[in-house]
Amino acid sequence: MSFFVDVLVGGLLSGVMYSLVALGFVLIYKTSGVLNFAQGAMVLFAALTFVSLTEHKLPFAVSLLVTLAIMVALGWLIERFVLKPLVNQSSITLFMATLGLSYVIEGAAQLLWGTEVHGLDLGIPDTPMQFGSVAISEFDLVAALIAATMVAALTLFFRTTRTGLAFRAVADDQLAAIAVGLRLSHVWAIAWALAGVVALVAGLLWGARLGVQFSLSTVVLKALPVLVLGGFDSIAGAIVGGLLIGAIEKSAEVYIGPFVGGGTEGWIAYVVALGFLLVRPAGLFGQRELVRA
Amino acid sequence: MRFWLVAALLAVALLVVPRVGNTYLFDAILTPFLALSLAGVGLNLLTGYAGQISVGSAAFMAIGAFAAYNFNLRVPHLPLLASFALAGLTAAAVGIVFGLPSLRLKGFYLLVSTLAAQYFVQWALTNFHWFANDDPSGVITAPQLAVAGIDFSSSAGRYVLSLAVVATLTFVALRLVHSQTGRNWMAVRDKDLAAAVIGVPIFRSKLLAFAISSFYCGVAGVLWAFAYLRTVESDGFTLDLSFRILFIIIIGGLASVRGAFFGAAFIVVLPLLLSRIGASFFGTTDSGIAELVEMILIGVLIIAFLIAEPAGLVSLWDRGRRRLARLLSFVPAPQS
Amino acid sequence: PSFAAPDRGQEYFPLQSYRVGPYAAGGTGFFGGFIDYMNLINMRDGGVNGVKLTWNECETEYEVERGVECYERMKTQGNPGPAAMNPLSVGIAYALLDRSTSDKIPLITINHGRTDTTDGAVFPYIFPLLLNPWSEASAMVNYVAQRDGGLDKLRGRKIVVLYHGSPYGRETIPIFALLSQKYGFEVTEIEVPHPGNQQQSQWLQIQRIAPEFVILRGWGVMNPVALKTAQQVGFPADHIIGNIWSNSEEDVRPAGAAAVGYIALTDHPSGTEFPVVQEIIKTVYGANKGNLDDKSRIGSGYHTLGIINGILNVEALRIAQQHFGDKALSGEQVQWGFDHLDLDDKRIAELGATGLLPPIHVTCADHEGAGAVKFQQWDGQRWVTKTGWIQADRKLLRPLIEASANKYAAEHHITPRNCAKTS
Amino acid sequence: MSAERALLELRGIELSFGGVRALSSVDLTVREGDIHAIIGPNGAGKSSLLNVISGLYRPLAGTIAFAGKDYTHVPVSALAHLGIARTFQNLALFAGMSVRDNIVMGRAAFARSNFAENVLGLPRSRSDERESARRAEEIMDFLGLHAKGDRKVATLPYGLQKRVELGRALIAGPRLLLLDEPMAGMTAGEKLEMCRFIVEAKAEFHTTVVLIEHDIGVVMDLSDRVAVLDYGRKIADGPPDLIRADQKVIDAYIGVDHDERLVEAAV
Amino acid sequence: MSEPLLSVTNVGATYDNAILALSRVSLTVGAGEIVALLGANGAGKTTTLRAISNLLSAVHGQITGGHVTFDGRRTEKLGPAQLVAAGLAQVIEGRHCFPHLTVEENLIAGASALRIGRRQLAADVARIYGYFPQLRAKRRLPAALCSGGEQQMTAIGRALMARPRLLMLDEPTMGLAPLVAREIFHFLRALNRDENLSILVAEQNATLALRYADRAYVLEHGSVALAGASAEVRERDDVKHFYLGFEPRQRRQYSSLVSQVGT
Ligand SMILES: Nc1ncnc2c1ncn2[C@@H]1O[C@H](COP(=O)(O)OP(=O)(O)OP(=O)(O)O)[C@@H](O)[C@H]1O
Ligand SMILES: Nc1ncnc2c1ncn2[C@@H]1O[C@H](COP(=O)(O)OP(=O)(O)OP(=O)(O)O)[C@@H](O)[C@H]1O
Ligand SMILES: [Mg+2]
Ligand SMILES: [Mg+2]
Repeated sequence: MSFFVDVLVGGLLSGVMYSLVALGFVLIYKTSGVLNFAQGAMVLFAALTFVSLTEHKLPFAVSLLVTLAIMVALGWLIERFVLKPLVNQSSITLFMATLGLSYVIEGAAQLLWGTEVHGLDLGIPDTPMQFGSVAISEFDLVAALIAATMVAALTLFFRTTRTGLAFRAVADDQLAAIAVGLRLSHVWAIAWALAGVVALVAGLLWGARLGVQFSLSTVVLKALPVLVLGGFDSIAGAIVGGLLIGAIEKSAEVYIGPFVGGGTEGWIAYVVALGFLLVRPAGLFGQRELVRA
Repeated sequence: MRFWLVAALLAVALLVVPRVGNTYLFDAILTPFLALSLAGVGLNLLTGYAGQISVGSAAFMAIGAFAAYNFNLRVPHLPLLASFALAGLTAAAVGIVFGLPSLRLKGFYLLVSTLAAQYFVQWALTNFHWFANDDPSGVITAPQLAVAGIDFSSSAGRYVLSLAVVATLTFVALRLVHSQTGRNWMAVRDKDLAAAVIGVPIFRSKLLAFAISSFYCGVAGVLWAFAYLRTVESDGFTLDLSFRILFIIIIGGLASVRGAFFGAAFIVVLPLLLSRIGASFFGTTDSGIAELVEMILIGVLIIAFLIAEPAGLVSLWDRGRRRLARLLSFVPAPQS
Repeated sequence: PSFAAPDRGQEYFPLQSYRVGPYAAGGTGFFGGFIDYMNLINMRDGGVNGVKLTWNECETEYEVERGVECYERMKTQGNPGPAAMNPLSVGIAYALLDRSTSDKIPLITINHGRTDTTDGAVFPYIFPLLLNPWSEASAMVNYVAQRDGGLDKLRGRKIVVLYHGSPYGRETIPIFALLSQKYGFEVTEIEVPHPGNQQQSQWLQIQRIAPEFVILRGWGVMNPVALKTAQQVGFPADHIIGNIWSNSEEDVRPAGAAAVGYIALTDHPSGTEFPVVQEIIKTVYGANKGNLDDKSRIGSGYHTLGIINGILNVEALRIAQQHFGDKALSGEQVQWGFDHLDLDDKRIAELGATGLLPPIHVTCADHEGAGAVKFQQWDGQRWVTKTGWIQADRKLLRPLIEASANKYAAEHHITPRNCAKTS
Repeated sequence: MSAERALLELRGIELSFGGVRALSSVDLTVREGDIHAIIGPNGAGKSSLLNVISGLYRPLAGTIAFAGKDYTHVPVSALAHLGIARTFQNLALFAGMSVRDNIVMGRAAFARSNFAENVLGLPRSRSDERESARRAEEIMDFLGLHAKGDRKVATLPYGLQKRVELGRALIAGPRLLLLDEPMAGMTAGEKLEMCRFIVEAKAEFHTTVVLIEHDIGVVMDLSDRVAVLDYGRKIADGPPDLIRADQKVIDAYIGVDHDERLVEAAV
Repeated sequence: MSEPLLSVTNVGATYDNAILALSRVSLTVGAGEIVALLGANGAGKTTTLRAISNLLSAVHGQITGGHVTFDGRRTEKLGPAQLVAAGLAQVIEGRHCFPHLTVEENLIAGASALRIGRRQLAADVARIYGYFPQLRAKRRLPAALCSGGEQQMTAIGRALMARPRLLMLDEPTMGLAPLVAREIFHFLRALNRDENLSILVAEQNATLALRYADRAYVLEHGSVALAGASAEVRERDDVKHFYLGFEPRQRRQYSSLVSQVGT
């Protein structure tokens, strides 16, 4: 029993890490209807930039600020040179463009900072602490706290601010958004910059866990089933989906894995998400497509 | 006129090229180009025509490759082409299974089904050693390629075999998209509600698209494994390959059979060109840098192409031809 | 140098390298070492018996198709053609098995590759030099036994093998099963999906099994993540034993404190104290011709492996020259050199590589030629060698290798050459 | 000309969306051969009623009798075979296809060849294609779309797109044609033409028409009977002249003319 | 009326750099005027409005010549957002409500180009509900689920939220019940009178439009074929034939068609 709890808690906490990446996706999807495959590359880019700056002996806070600025600038550049020229294109075209973008960012990140593996120490211990019978790493707790804060902040932003409303309007109908006087480029630039910030947070936490290196960019693949389960456009969905996927994935690997030769983690999330979608085609919290005959 | 043009092209490809090409041309360019084109045609049927987005093409290629390998291995005296066809059918059957969710899922949500296919298939093929004839590392090797007693094992032979298979299946695809089947697909893609009202069997059309598309990808996988790489492991059929095939049809042109060939040429040849150019620029000491620069360039080119011509290379080509036709006024303008 | 074909009369080594992608750390280190050594030979000795070494690189990103394309592109270059191929990728090696055999170009898979290619009768052109995967497995088990005080102590012990989800990782599944039967220990083999940056559930499973040792057959990012996750679940690092691809500085540094005490097997100990490494630093890096951008990586595990790989290639060439004359040789001729590669302690000392690699004696039938390893422990700063050379149980493995090779031969209609006859 | 037999009979149709009553106990009898108009204010439930008839919405209660058979829910997939065709209020054309192909698609349910026959070009497939092509030409001639056959529908002006949609419905030779505001956004001249198409089609295919339209002039002139919906209830149903005089209808829908007079006085 | 509020001079436009949609269209709207833009399908009404509000580029269109002046400023340098802020709001063709936003959120989005406080915003929204009481009942419904008429009201309300001085409407009564259509024009007239709102309306329902407009332009094939005061335009026979119709004396024509075909 206590082992089960361990597995469950471990799963939930690794799910938090997925959520961090998924959040970035949701931001972009909500505002431009784009499934931003480059989010993983942005995570890599952010982490690599930060860690290289600290290795060049910049203080933590300064590195953080500089990286933040760079990510915001990156968001602006993407808006200017990729999204703007592709206004009104089909969502699959945009998706492909972000794939192309991920090449550019990954290439640039490594060109700038090299291909070596960097260790990243945020000063948060990653050793188990005992809570009753359950062992939880302090690092995980901090990660969960950060994720919760971001989700709360973003939800409030979208629900209650007029900028949030503008974001949703732009996602819904671009032509109408232009017609009512919304500046698409502003909205998108803000959204991408925000996504860059989220990527930085995810990059720092993931990087501290895995070391900062190329395969950080593949964490997107972990975020996809999370998105599906939670709904592409739901911030709450990103976190709930992450927790669910984390828990399911780990328990499946531990309890089912041994009977089928292991390695179920690669696909179980997708299969679960798929089964789930058949019941709720827009995910847990996703907006349903509103069609009227 | 158009027909003759294609026929002439095919004749050159089949009769002249094998005589003049070298093994590099066959093994590193033409054969993978053909295999990827075929996969592109298959995906285009599904995504371009029927509107069902898929990122699982590589998985169906893997199924094709492993199925052909096993049919060859386990069924004595099975003709090679029969094993190709059976491999295609196996992929089609699996394709139908993963197409079932398309009944309820749309757009990016459908990605999940095909992603599930991508990961599950790869896992199953490596995890159950039977598929690779109990080879512990999960690697399969191509059998001897002989059709009706003629050996196609040489570089040129493998190219010719691929060309024949691809040409035949492309012809079939062209017929298909211009028939009621193809129209049904497009109707489902453009407005499924209206399609349902006029009596298009929505679900059946989607499943048929999944089946046929997977068949094509399956056969493409056989070519990839047998004619191109000759030894493969299921890890070779990665999501990355699926994405590349998706690139092929987007860059080539959605809903265009020809587009798949344009796209494949772009995707196969461009990196080679860039790496050659890169190598002569950077030399040996900085091959890592050359590679990264190349990576960035490919990304930039993809984005640039999407911006310049969202309708794909095909429409670029057609426009160019029309312009040329106007200039020369004896080349027939392509029908739109 | 440009990509134009290398000059006539130079020995050409095509390099299917990878300097980007998930395994870039391995690629830059290994190929860097290889190139550094070849530069050393050219700069210090003016080549091998007057024949200059030349090379160019083709990036594979560790992907099979790209490896094949590179192979096809490079195989026709050079005059008289490539000396040998060194792709450092199991996947690519598999794809080149037939090709390089029919093109008569030696394929070197140092410390890795397909185990049964050790049987040179069936695979005359394939050389899993120094250590094939099965030898590695056997040596690890021998080490565990030694630590416990003898092979008979293994009975009833629990060992977990955590392996990379790739042909490389899976290669040893049957051999661990066999060894566990033979020595009566309990083995659980757990796969980590490629690239290996998620290992929570695997380690929870390990925690539940509570084994005495975890054998880590990792690659790239999987290694530091394994160490970090082990720390997270509270598994002691000094009971994790890494294999030949989990033993470089690049594998442990990113794990920080979690790696302290971790043990790994090696046949290419890291360090700059070896004379050959010193000469490279002096001659090559001194002339600013060094291949590694980051000088602190000189003498790291991957780098020394590259140097060793350079030594083996160059020595094979030298031996072949004794047979064919001091000129640039074709792949077919260099194969003869590899087939007769024989470096004893004396020769190794002459090369300034004492302790860097074990003696190697390759024969027509045995393309591994060594099968000995040392064990080292990470102290947070550097690797500390804990043992001398420990030998794999090659007698046990040989019949299995032959059986597997013969099966391959039968499937592919290969007639094995008669190794009794060739000298 | 109008037969007395009822082709379509709705009884006690109820429909609601998350608590909002869209239709409440609506009865409607459409006689064979009639043009039966449905009018009513915006949001009264006209389109919803059409969606119920064509099976897109499943009513909470009530039955639908078509050609003597009772349904609680008309299966969408069988619609074409039953002989029901429709157009949509907000165009639902296949945007990526040509005008001709859009119209040909109207016969999708009647294609007898399967995909294998299509691939191989077997006789049945070819005769299907020939037949569809011939009929499509006829329809395009009829609707004056001939010159536009190869254009992609998306590039046509709105009015022509509406015609294409009508063509797609007509090519199946339906017994019952459901038209949801076919003339919205047209000039008087274009409306006149559209009316002609409807009338002629009705004569040629013996089609019964259910027509939703806001142009009272058109409705009054064209229809044999007019049903009026308001807040999901049917408030009137009868010949046009009676409806025009119905005070309930005037209050709910047509409105009083006084403000027109007012404006006119102002001008 | 010295300087017109809006003047369009010789504007030409294409789509995809190929399809010619407008050639040399000129028109003016004076302050406080209601101007109707009439024309058959495809005549170029929508394109004209898009050219004025700089929306063409968003639909692959280009202005090929001429210029537009609004309130004394040339518009080509201004983005759509600046135009809205300057007092030029548009109800675009086909309603284009934000489907997932509720009716109320749609309205609020209409004020995007303005900087106004929350209280003011609430008052503005209430004002719109005053014009369209029906919308108040649907305020929490996603716009996609509203009936066609309700969506049109939402779209008009949304444009009014921008507090325009010139309101452009593209077929505002399309698909609306006659009562509502008349009401819409009625209150457009009222707005025009009470708040001096200038209006440019493209409309198929010429009868209605000419009844309320001060002046009208008739477009044919992308250029202005006719212009004048509404009363004049209404009396012209060709206009009557093509755009008006349904005068009482013409009424039975469809029925006669029916009987003709029937026999
Ligand atoms: N799918 C749906 N979900 C929720 N509400 C709906 C849906 N379809 C229709 N409604 C509601 O039902 C009511 C009737 O709508 P319907 O479209 O039938 O009206 P209508 O009479 O066709 O109006 P119009 O003349 O404006 O087209 C409206 O209030 C609308 O909001
Ligand atoms: N997005 C577009 N792409 C290509 N052509 C277009 C586009 N929009 C309009 N057109 C073409 O431009 C011309 C003018 O169209 P416009 O929409 O301005 O006419 P309209 O008077 O508004 O017609 P309607 O009454 O049908 O709305 C037409 O020939 C139309 O086919
Ligand atoms: Mg309606
Ligand atoms: Mg218009």
